[in-house]
Amino acid sequence: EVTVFAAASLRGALDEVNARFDGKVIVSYASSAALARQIAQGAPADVFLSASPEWVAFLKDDPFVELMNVTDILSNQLVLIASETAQATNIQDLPSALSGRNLALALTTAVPAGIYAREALETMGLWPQIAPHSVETDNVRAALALVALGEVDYGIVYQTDALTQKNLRVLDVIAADTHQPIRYVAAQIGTGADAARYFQFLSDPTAQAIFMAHGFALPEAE
Amino acid sequence: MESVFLSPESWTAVFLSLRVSLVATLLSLPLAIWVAHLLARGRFRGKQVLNALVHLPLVLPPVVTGYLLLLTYGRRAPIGQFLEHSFGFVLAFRWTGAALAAAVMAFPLMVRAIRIAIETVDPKLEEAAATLGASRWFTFRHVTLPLIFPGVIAGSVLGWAKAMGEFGATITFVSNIPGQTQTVPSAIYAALQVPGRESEVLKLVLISVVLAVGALLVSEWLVRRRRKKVDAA
Amino acid sequence: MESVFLSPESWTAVFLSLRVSLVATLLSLPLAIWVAHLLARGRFRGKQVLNALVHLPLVLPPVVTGYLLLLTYGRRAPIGQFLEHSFGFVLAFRWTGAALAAAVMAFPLMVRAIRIAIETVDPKLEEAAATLGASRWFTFRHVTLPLIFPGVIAGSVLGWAKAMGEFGATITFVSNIPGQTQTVPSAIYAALQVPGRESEVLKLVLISVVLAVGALLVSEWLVRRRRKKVDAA
Amino acid sequence: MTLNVAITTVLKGFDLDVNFAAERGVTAIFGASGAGKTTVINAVAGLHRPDQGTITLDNDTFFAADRGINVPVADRRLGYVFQDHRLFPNMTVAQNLSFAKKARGLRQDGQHHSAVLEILGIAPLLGRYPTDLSGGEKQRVAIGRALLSQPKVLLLDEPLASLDHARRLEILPYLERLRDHSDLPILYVSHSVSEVARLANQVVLLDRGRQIQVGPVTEVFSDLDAAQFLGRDDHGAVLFAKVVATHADGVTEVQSSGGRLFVNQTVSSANKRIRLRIRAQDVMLSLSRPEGLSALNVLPCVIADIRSEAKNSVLVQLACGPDRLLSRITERSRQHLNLQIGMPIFAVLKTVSMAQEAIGFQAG
Amino acid sequence: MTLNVAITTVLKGFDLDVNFAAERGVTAIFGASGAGKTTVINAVAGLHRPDQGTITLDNDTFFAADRGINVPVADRRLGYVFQDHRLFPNMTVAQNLSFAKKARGLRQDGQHHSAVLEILGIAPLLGRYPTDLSGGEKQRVAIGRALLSQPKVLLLDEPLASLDHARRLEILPYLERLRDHSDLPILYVSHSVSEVARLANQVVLLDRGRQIQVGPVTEVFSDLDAAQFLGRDDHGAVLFAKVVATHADGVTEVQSSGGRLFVNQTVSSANKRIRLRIRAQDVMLSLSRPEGLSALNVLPCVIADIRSEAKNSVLVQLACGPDRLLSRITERSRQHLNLQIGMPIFAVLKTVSMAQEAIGFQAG
Ligand SMILES: Nc1ncnc2c1ncn2[C@@H]1O[C@H](COP(=O)(O)OP(=O)(O)OP(=O)(O)O)[C@@H](O)[C@H]1O
Ligand SMILES: Nc1ncnc2c1ncn2[C@@H]1O[C@H](COP(=O)(O)OP(=O)(O)OP(=O)(O)O)[C@@H](O)[C@H]1O
Ligand code: MOO
Ligand SMILES: [Mg+2]
Ligand SMILES: [Mg+2]
Repeated sequence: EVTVFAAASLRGALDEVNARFDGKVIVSYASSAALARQIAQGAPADVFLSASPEWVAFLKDDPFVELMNVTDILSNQLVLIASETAQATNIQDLPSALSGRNLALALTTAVPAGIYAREALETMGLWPQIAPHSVETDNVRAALALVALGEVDYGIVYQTDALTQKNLRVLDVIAADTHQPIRYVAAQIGTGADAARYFQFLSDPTAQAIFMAHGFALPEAE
Repeated sequence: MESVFLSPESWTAVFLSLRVSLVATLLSLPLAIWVAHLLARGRFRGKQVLNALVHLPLVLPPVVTGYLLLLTYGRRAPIGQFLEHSFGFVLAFRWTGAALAAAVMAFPLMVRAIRIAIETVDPKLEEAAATLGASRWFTFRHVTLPLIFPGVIAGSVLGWAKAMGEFGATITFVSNIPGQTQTVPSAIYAALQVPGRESEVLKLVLISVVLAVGALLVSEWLVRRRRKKVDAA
Repeated sequence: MESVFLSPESWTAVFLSLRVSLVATLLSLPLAIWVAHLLARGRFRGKQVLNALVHLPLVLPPVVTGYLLLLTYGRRAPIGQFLEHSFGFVLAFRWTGAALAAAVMAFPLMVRAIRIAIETVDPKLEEAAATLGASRWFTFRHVTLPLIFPGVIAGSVLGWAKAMGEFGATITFVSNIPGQTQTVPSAIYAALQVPGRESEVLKLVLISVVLAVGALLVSEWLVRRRRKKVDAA
Repeated sequence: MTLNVAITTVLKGFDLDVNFAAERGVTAIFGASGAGKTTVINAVAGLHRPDQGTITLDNDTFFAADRGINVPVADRRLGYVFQDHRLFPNMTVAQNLSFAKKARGLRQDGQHHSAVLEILGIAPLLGRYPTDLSGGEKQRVAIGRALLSQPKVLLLDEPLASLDHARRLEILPYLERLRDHSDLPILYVSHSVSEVARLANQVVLLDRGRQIQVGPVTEVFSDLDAAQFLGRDDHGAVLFAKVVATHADGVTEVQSSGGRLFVNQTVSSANKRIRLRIRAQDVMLSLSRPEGLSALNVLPCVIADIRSEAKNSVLVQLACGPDRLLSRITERSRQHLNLQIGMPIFAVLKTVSMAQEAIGFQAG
Repeated sequence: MTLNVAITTVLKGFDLDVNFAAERGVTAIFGASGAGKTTVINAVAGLHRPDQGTITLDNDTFFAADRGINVPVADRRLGYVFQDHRLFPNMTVAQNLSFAKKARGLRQDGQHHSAVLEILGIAPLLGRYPTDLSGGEKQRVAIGRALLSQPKVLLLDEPLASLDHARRLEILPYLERLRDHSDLPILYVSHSVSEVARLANQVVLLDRGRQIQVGPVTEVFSDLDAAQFLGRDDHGAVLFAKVVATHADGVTEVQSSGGRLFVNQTVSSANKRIRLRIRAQDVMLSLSRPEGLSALNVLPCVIADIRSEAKNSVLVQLACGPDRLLSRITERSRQHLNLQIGMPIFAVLKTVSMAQEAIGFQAG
C-alpha cells in the first residue's frame, strides 16, 4: 500500500496510472503548497508529486524530512485557449482582441501555471497590455472552466487541461523557450519497498504512455 | 530589508476587503432581518424550503457555491445577462460580485442570529402593541426591532466576519483581480502558495485579526450601551 | 451506463463527513455552551480576548486556520507531539483532525447562536432560582439551559452544517486522504479536477443538500415540539 | 355604543360560556381566580379566539364564528390594561405613552394628555425606562398608555390591584368621569368589591366559566344569592342619591329614594347624583328610632327577606322605599330583636360608615 | 431568629434609609407605590446591593458594606414571593414547586407539601405549565414554591394582590399559623390595611424611602400620625383578646384588656388568643350606654386625643383600659356630643363590624 500526495492537476492521468500499479495506491490530491507543508509536518506520504520544483526544494531544506529519491517525471506545455465565440487566432493578436474581454489564467504570483504564463507573456512583451485584462484563479482548472463556460474569452492553461474540455478551441501553443521549463517533480519519502517500487513505476513506460495520452510530455533531460 | 508595512497591493486588498464585506453585510441586513422574521413568526407553505435555501451556502463547499453563482450571475448566465442588459450592472469579475459572494456566504449566519433573537421576544409585547393600534409593520419597527437589536448586531458582526474571511466562493465566482476582486483572503492564499512568503501572510493575518477584534469590540460596546438603558424590564 | 448511485469512494466520503461533523458538533457543544455563557453573563478580565479568539476562525480565510492548526497540532508541532507522546492521540492526517478542523470552524457559529439565546433569558428567572437555593450550576442546568434549548439546537444545526461544508481548513490541516480525511467537500474538490466527473459532483452536492435539509427539519421539529409545551409564560 | 359578547370556548378544566351586552359605562366582570375573566377580555380584544359565538360593537362585528369573521386586534380600537403591565422595555415612559398616538396617527390632545399624567402621578417618570419603575408605577403607566390611545372600548384587567389605597382613591374619580362623560363601554375586572360597587353600572358574575348573574350593580349587590360570591366583609348594597344640601360643617345631605342621609364629604353642587355603597355590616337594625348616638342616619324600612348564613350570622334584605339595603347581624341579635319578614324596622348607619371610596359620583 | 436591616441606598428620585429589626413573626412593610418596599426586600434577598449598612440574621451576616460582605442569594435560605410571580416557564407547576427541594437537596415533608397544595388550591394545576394559568393561579403557585423551600426568612411582596377575597381568606389563616408556629421572620409587603392588621406583629411605615414609623402593629395602627398613611377607610386599631366563652348561637365572647366583646365567629377553644381589628369608622361614640340596638359591644373608655382631619371628620383616640381604639366621627357629631379630651365615653361596636378577615388568631 502506497500513500501518494499529488498536485491536484495530476488527477485523471494519475488515477489511470495507479490503476495499472500492482498494489493499492491511496492518493491525496491538493495544492502542491498544502501537501508540501503537510509532509514537513510528518504527513504519512510515501511519494510526493509536485507541480513545481520549488516545493520539493522546500522539503529538501527541511531538517525533519529526508527525501530518498527525487526526479523530474513530467513536463507540460502552455496553450492559449479561447471560447467558441472568440476573435483572436494566435497569441500575438491577443492584446488587440482583449479590449472589453478577459484572459483567464492561474494566479500569476502563486500557482505554477500562472507563473509560467506570465513569464512567457513578459518575454514576448505582451504582459503590460494584457495584465489589465487578466482574470486569475486559484487553480488552473478554474481558469479552464471560465473559458469553457464562456464567462471569459481567452485563457492560458496547460495543454493537458485543454485536452479535457470540448467546448473550447486551442488557438496557440506557447513556445517553451519563453519561460522556465515546466517540471513535475516526484520525491520518494517513504522508505518501504512499495514506496520505492511506486516511485520507479512512475517512470515505467506503461505509466509514461498514460501520461502522454493525457497530453503530458516527458521531462527534458537536465 | 523588508518593510514592516504592507506592500501597496496588500493595502489595496485590505481596503477592498473592507468595502466588499461592509457592502455585503449592510445591503443584505434588511433582507436577513426580513427572512429571519418570516422564519421565526411566519406561517406559510414553503417555509422549510426557504429555510433550507438560506442554509445551503453553509453546507456546500464554498467552491460549489461560487460555481453556482457563476452559473446564475455570470455574464453568460440568465440573471447576470438580465442585470447587465437592463441596468448595466455587472457582477462577474467586479468587486460587486465579490460582495455578492460574501453576502451569500454570510447570509445564513446573519439570518440565524437574528432569528434566534426574534424568537425570544415575548409575543405578549407584540400583542400589547396590536391593542394600541399598531400594524404588524409598526410593531416590528418600534417594538420587535429595538428588542432584537443585540441579535441584529451579533448577526451583523458574524456576517461581516464571515464576509471578511470568505475565500472559496469569491475566487471561484469573481477570480482574483488585484484592485477589483483580490480580497485579503485571496492575497493570503496567493502568498501561501509560494514558499518563503510567510511574513506577508502573517501581516495580512494580523491586520484581519485587528480589524475583526475592532469590530467585535465596537459591537459589544454598542449592545452594552443600549442594554444599560433598556435591560430586561 | 452510469450508476445513479455514488461511487464507493464517494460513499466513504459521505460517511466520513457525517462522522466528522457529528463528532465535531457534539464534542464541542458543551464547550460552546460554556463559552457562550461566559461571554453572555461572565464578568472577567480578558473576556474580549476570549471573544476575539472564538471569532478568529470566522474572520481568517479557512486555509490560514488550517495552516495554523497544522503548525500547532501537526505531528512535528508542540501540541501535536505532546498529545501523541502522552496519550498516543494523533490528530494530523486522521479523521480526528478533520473533526478538530470542523469543530474549530463551526465553533464561532455555535457560540454566537447560543450566546444570543442566553442573553435573552430574563435574569429575573435566574434570580428567582437563586432565592430558592439553586447554585449557579443548578440554575444553569435546570432554568437557563431548558430556556435556551431552541438556541442550542439552532447553534448545533448551524455548527453541524458548517462542519459538513468545511473545506479549506480541513484539506490544509489533514489533507485529502480517501477513507481517512477525504470529506464530501474534499471529494467534490478532487472530482472537480477531472473533466467528466460533473455528475459525481452533482450527486455529492445533492446528498449534502438532502442531509442538511433533513437535519434542519428535524431541528425545527424538535424546537416546535418543545415550544408547544412551554411557550412564553 | 354597545358591546355585545356572546361566546363559548373550551378552557383547561372547564368551558367558558358568557352572554352579555355592555352599554356605555362600566361593566364589571367579577369572579374568583381562574374563573375566566381575563379570557373574556382577551376574546373582546382579539387575543383569544373563542370556539363559538359573536362579539359586536354596535354595527361592527369583531368576531363571528359562523361567518368566519375575526377582526385583527389592531383594528378593534381598544384600550387594554393588562393584568401584567406589558410595557415596552425599549421605550421610556413617555414613549410608551405616545405609542398609540404614533401607531394610529392620532392628533395630540394636550389637555387630555396632561390630565392623565396628573391623575396617575406619572409625570415625574416620563424619562425613565420600565426597568427602573416599581410595580405600582409600571401599572400606572400601563393605565396611562391605554387611556391615551383614544379607544372605543376600554378593557381593564385588575388595573388597580398593585396600587396603594391613596393612589386608588386618586384614580377612581378619573375612571368615574370617563364612565359618565364618554360613550365608552368599559369592561372592568377587579377582585375588589368596593371598586366594583363604586364604578360598575352593571356586574357580570362568573363562576368557573359560568355566567351566574348579570344585571345592574344595585340589583346584583343587594341580591341574597350573589352574596356568597362577593365576600362577607365587603358585601353591601349600592344606592343612588341626589345632593340636597351642603352644610357648613362639611356634611352633605343627600336624598335617596328611601330617605334622607348624611354623608361626611363636601359635595359642592346641589342636585348632583352620587352613588353610595352601604356595607351589610355597617347597617344596624333598631326597633325604635335611636337617640343620643353619633350615627346620624336612620332610615325607616321593611324587612324584605332574611337569609341565614354560615357562622351564625344572618343577612337581612331591607326595602327602604324603592331602594334595597342589606344588613348583616348575628343570629343572637336576630333572636333578641325577633326579626320577621314584613316587619317595619329602622336601619341605622353611621355617616362615616359610607366609606369614602364608596361615595362615587354618578352623572345624571 | 432576628433579622436586622439597617441600610441606605440611593434610588432614582430619592434615597432609601431604613433601620429595623424583624423578630419571628410578621413585619409588614407599608407604604405608597414607589416608596421603596420592594427595594428593601430585594436588599434582604441579596438582589439589590445597598450602598451602606448591614443586614444580619441572628449571627449570620448577609451584608456588611464596610466589611465587604455580601452573601450570595442562594446561600441566604430565603423564600421569596415576588411581586411578579417569576415562575419557570419551562417547568410544570409540580416541577416549579419541587425546585427548591431539588436545588437544596431537601427531604420531602409530605404532610407539609400536601397542606400547602391544599390551602393554595393548586393541586389540580400540578401538571400544567405556567402559560396555561390565570394571573391568580400563577401567584398561588409562586407562594407555594416559596413556602416549600423551607426558608429561614420569608419575603412576601404583595403576595395576595391578585387574588380574590375568598381565596385570601383561605390563605391568611395559613400565614397566621406560619407566623405563630415557626421561628421565621416574615417580611410582608402589602397595600391592604386589613391584611396587615390581621397578620403583622410589627409595622414599618415607609414614605418615599424614609422610615416614618416602626413599632408593634397595635401602636402604629392606633397612632394618630400614622393615620394619613393607612387610608381613611381601612384605618383602625388592632387589639388582642382572649376567648372566654363560645355561646350556643355561635357568638364568641372575648376579653380584651379594655372590656368584654362579642364576636360572631365560633372559636372552639377557650383561652385562645385572637386579634381584632376595629376600624375607626366602625366605632360609634355614645354619652350613655345605649339600649335596644343590635350592637352588642359597648366599651367604657376615656377620650385620649382628638385630631381634626380633612373633610370635616374627626379622629378620636380612646383609651379603653390599656387598649387604644380609634373612632372616626363627623365634626358635626363631635360638636353635637361636645367631645373633649379626658371625657368618659362609650364606644359602641356592632358585633359583625369586626370584619371576618380582621379576626385573626394569635398564638400565645
Ligand atoms: N432599577 C432601579 N433603578 C433606579 N430606581 C429604581 C429602580 N427600580 C425602582 N426604582 C425606583 O425606586 C423607588 C422604589 O421602588 P420599589 O420597587 O422599591 O417601590 P415599591 O415600594 O415596591 O413600590 P410598588 O408598591 O409600586 O411596588 C421607585 O421610585 C422606583 O421608581
Ligand atoms: N392558554 C391557556 N390554555 C388553557 N387554559 C388556560 C389558558 N390560560 C388560562 N387557562 C385556564 O383558563 C381559566 C381561566 O383563566 P383566566 O386567565 O381567564 O382567569 P381569570 O378569571 O382572569 O383569573 P385571575 O383572577 O386569576 O387572573 C383558568 O382556569 C386557567 O387555568
Ligand atoms: O467553508 Mo470555508 O472553510 O469558510 O471557505
Ligand atoms: Mg386574569
Ligand atoms: Mg414593589
